[in-house]
Amino acid sequence: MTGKEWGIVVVLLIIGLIIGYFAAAPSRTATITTTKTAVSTVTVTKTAGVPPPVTTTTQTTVAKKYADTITIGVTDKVSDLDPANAYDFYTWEVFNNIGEGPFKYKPGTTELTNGIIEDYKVENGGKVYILKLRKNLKFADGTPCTAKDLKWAIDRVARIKGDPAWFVLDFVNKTEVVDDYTLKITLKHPVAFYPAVLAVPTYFPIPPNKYPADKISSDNTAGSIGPYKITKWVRDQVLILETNPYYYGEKPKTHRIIIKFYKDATTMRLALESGEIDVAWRTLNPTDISDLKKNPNLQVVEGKGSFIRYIVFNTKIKPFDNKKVRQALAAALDRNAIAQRVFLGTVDPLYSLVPMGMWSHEDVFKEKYGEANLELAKKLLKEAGYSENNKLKVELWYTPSHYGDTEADVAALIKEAWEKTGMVEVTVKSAEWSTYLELTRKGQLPVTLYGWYPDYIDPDDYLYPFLHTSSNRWLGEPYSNPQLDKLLEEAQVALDHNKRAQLYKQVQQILADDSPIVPIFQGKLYVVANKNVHGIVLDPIMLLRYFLLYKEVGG
Amino acid sequence: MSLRAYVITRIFLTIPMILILLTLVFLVMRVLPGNPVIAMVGMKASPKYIKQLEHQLGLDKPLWLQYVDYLVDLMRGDFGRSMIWGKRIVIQEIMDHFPATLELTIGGFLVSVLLGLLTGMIAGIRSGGKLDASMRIYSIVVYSLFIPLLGMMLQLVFGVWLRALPVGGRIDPGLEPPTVTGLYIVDSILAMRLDSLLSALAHLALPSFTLGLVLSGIYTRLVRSSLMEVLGQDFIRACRARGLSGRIILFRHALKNALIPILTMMGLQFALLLAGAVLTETTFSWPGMGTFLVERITYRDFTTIQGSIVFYALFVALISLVVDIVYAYVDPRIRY
Amino acid sequence: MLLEVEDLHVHYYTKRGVVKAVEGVSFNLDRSEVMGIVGESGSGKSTLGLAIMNLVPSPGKIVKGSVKLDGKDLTKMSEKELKEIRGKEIAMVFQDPMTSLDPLMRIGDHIVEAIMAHEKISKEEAKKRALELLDEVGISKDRFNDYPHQLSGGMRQRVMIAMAVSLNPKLIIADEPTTALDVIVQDQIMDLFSRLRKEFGIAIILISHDLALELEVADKIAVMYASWLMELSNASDIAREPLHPYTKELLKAIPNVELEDQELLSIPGSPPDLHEPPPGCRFNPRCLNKMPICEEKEPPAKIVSGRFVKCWLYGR
Amino acid sequence: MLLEVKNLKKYFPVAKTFIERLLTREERYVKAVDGISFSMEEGGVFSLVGESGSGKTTTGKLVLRLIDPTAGQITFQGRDITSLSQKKLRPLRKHMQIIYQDPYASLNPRMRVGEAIMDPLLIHKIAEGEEAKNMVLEMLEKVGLTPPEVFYDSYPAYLSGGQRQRVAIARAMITRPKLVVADEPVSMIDVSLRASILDLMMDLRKEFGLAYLFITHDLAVAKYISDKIAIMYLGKIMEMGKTRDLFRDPLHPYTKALLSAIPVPTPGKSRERIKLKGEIPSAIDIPPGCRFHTRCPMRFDLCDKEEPQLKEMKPGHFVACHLYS
Amino acid sequence: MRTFGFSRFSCMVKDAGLDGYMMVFGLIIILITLIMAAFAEFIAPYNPVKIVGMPVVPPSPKFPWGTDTIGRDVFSRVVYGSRTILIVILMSTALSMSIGIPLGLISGYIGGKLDRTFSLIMDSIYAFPGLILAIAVAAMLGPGIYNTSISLAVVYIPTYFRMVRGQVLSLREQLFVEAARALGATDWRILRRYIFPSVFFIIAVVFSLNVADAILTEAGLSFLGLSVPSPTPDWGFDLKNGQRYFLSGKWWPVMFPGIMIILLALGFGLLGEGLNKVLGQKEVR
Repeated sequence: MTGKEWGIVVVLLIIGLIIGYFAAAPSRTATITTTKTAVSTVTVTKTAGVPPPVTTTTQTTVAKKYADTITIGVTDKVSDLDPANAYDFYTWEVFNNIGEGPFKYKPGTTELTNGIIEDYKVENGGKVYILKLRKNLKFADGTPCTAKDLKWAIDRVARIKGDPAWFVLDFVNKTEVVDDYTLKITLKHPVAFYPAVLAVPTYFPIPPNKYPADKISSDNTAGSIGPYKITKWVRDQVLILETNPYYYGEKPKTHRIIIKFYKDATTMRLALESGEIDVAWRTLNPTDISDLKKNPNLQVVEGKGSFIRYIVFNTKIKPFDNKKVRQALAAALDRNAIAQRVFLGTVDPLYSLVPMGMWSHEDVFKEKYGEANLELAKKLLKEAGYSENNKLKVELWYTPSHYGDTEADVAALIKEAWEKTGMVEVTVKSAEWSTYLELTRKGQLPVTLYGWYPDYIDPDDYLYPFLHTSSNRWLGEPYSNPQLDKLLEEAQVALDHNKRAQLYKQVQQILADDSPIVPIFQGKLYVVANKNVHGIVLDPIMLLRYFLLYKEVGG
Repeated sequence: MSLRAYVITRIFLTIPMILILLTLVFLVMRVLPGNPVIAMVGMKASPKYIKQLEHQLGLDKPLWLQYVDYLVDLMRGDFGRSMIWGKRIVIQEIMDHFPATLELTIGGFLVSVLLGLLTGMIAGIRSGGKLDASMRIYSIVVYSLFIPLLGMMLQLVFGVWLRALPVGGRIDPGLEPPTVTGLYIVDSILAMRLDSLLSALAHLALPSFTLGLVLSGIYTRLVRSSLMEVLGQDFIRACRARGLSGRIILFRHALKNALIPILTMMGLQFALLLAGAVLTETTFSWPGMGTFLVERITYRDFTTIQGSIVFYALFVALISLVVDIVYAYVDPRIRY
Repeated sequence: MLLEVEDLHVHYYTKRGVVKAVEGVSFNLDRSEVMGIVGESGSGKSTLGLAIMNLVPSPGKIVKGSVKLDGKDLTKMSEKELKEIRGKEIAMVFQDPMTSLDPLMRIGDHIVEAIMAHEKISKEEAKKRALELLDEVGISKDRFNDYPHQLSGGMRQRVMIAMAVSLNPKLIIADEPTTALDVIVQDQIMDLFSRLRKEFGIAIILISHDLALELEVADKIAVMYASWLMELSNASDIAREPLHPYTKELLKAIPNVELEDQELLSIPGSPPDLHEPPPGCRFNPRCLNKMPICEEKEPPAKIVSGRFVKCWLYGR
Repeated sequence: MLLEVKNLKKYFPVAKTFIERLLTREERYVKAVDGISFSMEEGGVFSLVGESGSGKTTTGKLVLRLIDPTAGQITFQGRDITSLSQKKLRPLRKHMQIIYQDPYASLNPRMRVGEAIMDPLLIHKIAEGEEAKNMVLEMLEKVGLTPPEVFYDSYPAYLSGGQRQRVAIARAMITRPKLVVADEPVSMIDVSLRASILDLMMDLRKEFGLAYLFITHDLAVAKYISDKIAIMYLGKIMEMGKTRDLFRDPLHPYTKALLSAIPVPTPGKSRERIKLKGEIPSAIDIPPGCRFHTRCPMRFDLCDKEEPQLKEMKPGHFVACHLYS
Repeated sequence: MRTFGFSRFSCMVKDAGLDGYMMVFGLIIILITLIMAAFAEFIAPYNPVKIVGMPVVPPSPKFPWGTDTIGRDVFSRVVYGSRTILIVILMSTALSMSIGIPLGLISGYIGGKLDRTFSLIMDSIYAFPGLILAIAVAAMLGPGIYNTSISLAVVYIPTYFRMVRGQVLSLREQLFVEAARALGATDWRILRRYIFPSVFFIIAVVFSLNVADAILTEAGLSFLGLSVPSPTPDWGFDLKNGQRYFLSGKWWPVMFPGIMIILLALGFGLLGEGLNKVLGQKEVR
C-alpha cells in the first residue's frame, strides 16, 4: 500500500469513529426524551388504602403535581393476554392491573375484599355462590359489563380448556344469570377457599365483542375492567398502560405505566441506575440488590414472597423410604448458608411448607431439628445404619435454568451441608426442566429440588398438592399417609377459619415428622426504585399494584 | 446451461438438504428422552390430562406416523402452535424473534467482513512481513476469543465504566419504530425516526462488534491466502508488465479474483454467524432466535424447536442458494 | 542501440540463503532484432527477462548493473516512471496463456485497459483500436466480449500478443511463449511474431529452453547456464560452430528430425543447486573439457572472433 | 504378437446437470479414442504421436486396462484382456507396466524410494525381505542411481526430476515386464538429461527384451527411438508405418504439417512448409467425414462427407486419407 | 535419537519461521493444560467442590484467584476444570474421528451413489450452525460428560468426513495412486499404503484446528448450562455462574476460566496452524 492508500484508511477509520460516537451518544438523549415526561395535575381527594405520601403536607384539597409516567422494568414476560390461557405469575400481575375479578386482595394483606361485586351470598352449605355485580361496570372501551358478560367469560374458559381451565373445570358445575347484575355459580362440591379462586384472572370478565368465543386470542389488548387499559403492546419489548377512564374505582395518580421487558437482570439494573426506568421489579439478582442498597438515590423495598423452595424425597426409592434417613438429611440442612451465600440474604430460611406470613404457619422443622444440626443428623444416620465407613449415598438432582442461575449453587451447598456429617456422599446430577419433570413423575429421581408459586393464596395450595395421595402424583406418587389425607380433606371443606387453622397446624407437625418434603427457603420480594417513587406495596400475593404508584414532581 | 436453469437446479438440490435436516431434527426431538407434554403442563397436571394432551398432539401414534404427519404439516407450511404458555403460533413466534437475529447477524457480518477484509488485505499485500505475521496472529487469537467473555468485558468497559453504550436489548423500550421489516434500523429509516435509529444502532454496536470481531479472523485468513494466491498468479505479473498502476491491479484485478473464492465460503460463514449469535444473544440479552431457542429447548417445546430449526435450515439453505447464484453470476467461468 | 544490459546481477533472498539467479550478464540489442535466450530450468533466463523490465518479484532484487533502454537506465527509475515504460516501451508475453489473463475480465477489456493505462483516449477509441488489434492477430471481432476461459490456448496467446503490440512498443520480451502449446500452434505463433516484427519493427527477446526453436527464429542467441551467460553470438555461428562446451553438448542432446540415425548424447550429471554452486566454473562438474583451473576460478568473459564466451578453454 | 488392439474405442460421457438429465435422454460423449487398431511385437518400440487431445494417453491407459474401453478388443500375449475383471488382471500386471510423464506426481511423496520400488515385488509376491531389498538395490544401480543404499532410504522430495524418473523406471522394470507403456517420459525432463533417460530405457529394453508403447507429442523423439510410429488425430490413427518410411515419405497432409512445424536446429535451412490453420477441434463435436478436413490444406469435396479408412499403401505403411483412394 | 530428535525438531521449527514458533507456543499451552489436568490433585490447593471461604473473595495470597459465587477456590476449580474439558474434547474427537474418518475414506474411495448419499447427509449437517445442533442434541440427551461428548461429536463428524473425503478424492486422482493400480495393488493396499498416509498428516492438522473449535463449542454449551452438572468444575459453566457478579466489578470468577478457555483454544489453533505449515513443508521439500 502506498502512503496515499494508508491515508484513505485512516480517514475512513476516523469517519467510522465519528459515526460510532454519534450512534452511541444520542441513545442517552433518547432515553431522556422518554423519562422527561409531561406533568399532569391530579387532584388528590382521598388516600384510602394507600400509605400516605411522605411529602403530603396538608390534608386539604391541594393541587399536587404527579409525574405522568412511571417506567417499570421486569425480566419476566407476558405470555398470553387471554385470561383463558394465561397461567403465569407475571401475566397475572398485568391482569390484576387491567382487570378485576369478583374478589381482590386488599393491598398489603392476604385479605380478600370485593372486586367487581358489591356483595355476595354463599348458599347450600358452600355449594352456591350468588354474586351481585356493581352497577356501573364498564369495559375499557366503554361498553357496559353485566352478569351475562361474566358468565360468558367463565364459560369461555371452560370451553377453551386452556392451561388455567382447571380453576373453572375442577370447581364449577354451572353458571346462571339471575338478572343483569346477579350471577349464580353452582359448585361441584363445597370449597372453603373458593373466594380466593374467584380472585384469579381466569375469572375476570372480558369484552365479548373483542375476544373470540372459543379461540385463544394471545395478543389481545382489549383488556378487562381495571384501573388501566393497554395502549401499546410489543411482545417481549414493551407494554404501555394508560388509565382506564371507565374504571369504576379511584383513578390512579399516574396516567401512564410503561413496562419494559428486559432479557436479563443486569441490563435492568443498569437501566435503573441510569434512570431509564423508575422501578426495577421482578427479578433482580441478589448481587445487584445488595449493590443497589448502597446507592443513595434508590430505595429497596422488601416484602415477603409466597414463593417457596424445598427438597423432595421419593419415599419409594431406597434408602429414602427410611424415615430416619430423611430426618437426618432434614436436620443437616443448612438453610442459612444457602440464604446468605447464594442469595446474599434476599431469601429467608423456611421451616414449613406454609410460607411465613400466611395464617397457620408454624416453624415445625426448626422446632424439630433445629438448623444445621449435625449431631442430630449423625445420630439419626447411625440409627439408620450408616457410619463414616458405610456412607449414605445420595443422588441429588436439580434443574439448571428453570429456577435461575443460582440453582447449581444451591445444589452445591446442600451437598456441602449433608457431607459435613461425614456419613453422606452426595452425587449431584441435573436435567433440563422437561426431562426433570418427567423423570420425577416416573418416580426415578430419589432427591429433587423444586419450587412452588401459589395459584391461590390459601394454606391448602401449599399442602394439599404435596401431601394428599390423590394430588402428589407429579412427584412420582411417592408419599401417602391416610391420616394426612383425611386431615387435608377435612380442612378443604371446613367453613370455620379457626377449625381450618387447627387442622393445618396438625398437618405441618406430621409433615415435619415424616419429612417427605423438606422446605429450604421462602423468596422475598424486592422492588428497587428511585427515591421519588411512592406507593410500592409488597405483600405475599406477590403482585405489584401499578395503580398505587406515583411520583411527585417539582416542589 | 442458463443461469435460470442453474437456479432451478440449485433450488431442487436444497430440498434433500432440508429433508435431511428435518429428519435429523425429528430424530433428535422424538427419539431421545424427555416428554414435552409434562414439561408443558408443569407439575400440577393429572396423568389423565397428560394422556389426553398426548393424544391431542398425536404423540401416542407410532413414530413413523408422527414423522409423516410432521412432514405433511411442514409441507403445508404449518409449523403448528407452541406447546407451552401462550400456545402461540410458531411462525408468529419465529417472526417475533427472527428479525432481531437477522439484524444482529447482518451487523456481525458487516463488522467481520470489514475487519477481515482490512486485516486480510494488509496481510496479503505484505505477505511474509511483520504486518503479515501480526495479522495472522490476529486471525488466530480473535477466533479463539470466547464470545461470552469478550461480550462481558465489552459490557463492563463500554456499558458500566464508560456508560457509553447499552449492554443489552435491541432498542430503548418505547422507541420501537412501526414494524415493517422487523429490522429496527430499516424500520426507523422507513419511519424517518432518528431517535429510534440511533437507539437501535447504539444497542447493536456491542453485540455486532463482539460477533463480528470473533468471526473476522476467518475472513482475515481467507482474504490473506486468497489474495496471496492471486497476487502470485501470472496474470498479476502480466498486469504489472503492462504498466498498470498498483491500485488498479489490486482493486480491479487482484481483489476481485481473490474475493470470488471467499464468496463461496460466505454461506458457511453465515452458519457460523448464526451459531455465534446464540452466545452473543445470551450474553447481550438480545431478544433473538438464539435466546428464544435456548429457552424453549429447556422446556422441550417440540413444535417450537422443530419450527425454529426448520426455519434455521431453510434460512441456511436460502443463504447458500443466494451465495451460489451470486457466485455463478459473478464468476464467468461458472456456467453450469 | 535499443537495449544495453550491463553486468546485471539479480539475487533472491530466501530462507535458505541468497540465490544468485543472474550474475554478471551483459548484452546489447538493436532495433527489430530478435535475440534468443536459451537455458534449462533454473538457469536464470526468466529472471533475466523480468529484470530487464525491473520486475523481479520479491524476495528478488537487482543488486548490480544497469539496463538501459534508449540510454535511460531502468534500474534507477522510480516505480512511477517504470509504469510509463512497461507496456508502452517494453511489452511482455508470458509462458502460460491459461493463467496470464485475468479470468474475470473480457479479453477486449484487457486490451482496452492496457491502451487506456498509457494513452489518454476515450473508451470508444480504445475499443476501436482493440478490435483492430484482435483482427491483426487473427482473432475474429465477435470474440471481443469472450472471457479468457472461452478461448483455446493458442488464441489466448494471440490475445497476449495483441496486448503486447497495442501500444507499439520498441521491445517485446516473450518468456517461453509457446511451451504450453502444441507444435503446430507454436509454429503459428512464431509466424505471428515474425510478421509483427517486420510490420512494426519491434525487437524481440525470445526466452526458451528449446534451442532448436531459437536457432530457427532468432538472429542471435544467448546461452545461459546456472545464472551465467555462457555464450552469446549469431544463431548461425552457434549452429555451425559452438564455442562453449555446454552449447556443444546441448546441441548434441537435441533430436533433429532432419537427420538419419542421429545419436543423442546427454550431458552427465545435473544442474547445480544455486544455494551452493560449485567453485570455479559452474559447469565444471559436467564438463567434458574440464581443466584443473575450472574447479578453482571463475572463467573470464572473453570475446573470441567477435563472439562472447565464458570459458577457460579460450584462455585468460 | 505381444499386443493386438482392434477397433478400440473410449467414449467419456459428458457430465450432465440435474436439469439436463430431466429434460433430455440424449447422451453426449467425448470421443477420446474412436476406433483404432494396431499391433506390437515383442521387444519393439511403437510410438503414438499426436497433439494434446488426440487420445494418445487414453490409448495407453486403455491398453493397460487402467480405464475400461467402450468397444474393441485388446489381446495381450495372445489372451483377450478386454473384459477381464480387475481381480483377474492383477497377476497380469507384472507383465505390463507404465511410466508417466510427470515424475513429481507419479511417486507417493510419503514412501521412500526403496519402498516404492519394492512394492511391486510384494504385491506380486515375487520376493520379500532381504531378497527383495537386494533386488531393489540392484535395480537402483541399473537405473544409475548410485550409490543405491543412499537412494534406497531417500524420499522422492529430495530427488531431482531426472532422478525421480529413474526411480519410476526402476519401479516399472523390477517385475521384468514384457510391455511398458511410456507416456511422454521425457517431456518434463531438462533437455540436457533427456537423452540419458531415453538411452537408459533403450538399454533396459535390450537387457530385458521388453517392448515399449511410447506416447509422445515430439516427432523428433519418436523418430529417435521407435521402430514403428502411428500419428493420431482426434482419436483416430491417421498414418502408421515403420519409422523410416514415415519420415522419408510421409503421406497424410497432417503428418506433413506436423513434420514441417518441428523446429530444426539448423538456421537458414529452408524446408517445405505446410501451414495449418486453427487448432484441434473439441472431441465432443468431431467434424463429419474426415475429421481432419477442417484444417486440411488439400481438402476436396469428398472429405467432409465420407470418413476415410486406414489403408495399407505400402507393406506396413498405412494411411487414412481420401487422397490415396 | 534423543538429542538428534530434538535438534531435528528445533530445526523444523526454525525452518517454518513464524509458524514454527506458533506451533511451539501452542504446544506449550496445551502441555501446561495437560499437566494441570494430570496433576490436579497436587497443583490445586483446595478441593474444587468444597466451600473454603466467603463468596466472591477477591484474589489474595490465600485464594490466589479469589473465590467463586459460594466461596469455592477459583484457582482449584480452574485446575480441575481442565480435566473436564480435556476429557470431553478427547472423547468427542475420538468419537467423531472414528466415525468420520472411515466413512470419509470409504465414501471418497468408492464414490458413486454411496458417496453422493453420504456427502449429502454430511454436507447438510455441516451447513447447519454447529452450536445450535449441539445445543439441540445436548438438551435432549441431558447433561453429563458422555452426553456432551456425543453432542459435540455429532457436530464434528461431518468436518472429518468432508476433509478425509475431499483428500481421498483428490488423492484418488493423483497419478501415484493410478500408478499403484497399474502395479497391480489391491484397493485395500492402495487405501492403506498410498492414500491413508497422506490423509493422516492432514488429519493431524484438522484435528488441532477442530479441537480449537470444539473447545469453544463445549465452553458455549456449558455456558448455556447444557454440559456437565454442577458442582463439577467446568470452565464454561463457572464463567456463566460468575456472570451475575461480573458487572458489579467482581471479575475473578469469570475472568480466569474465560482466559483458560481462550488460551486452550488458542493453543490448539496455533498448533494446527503451525502443523499445517511444518507438515506441508516437509511434503514438498
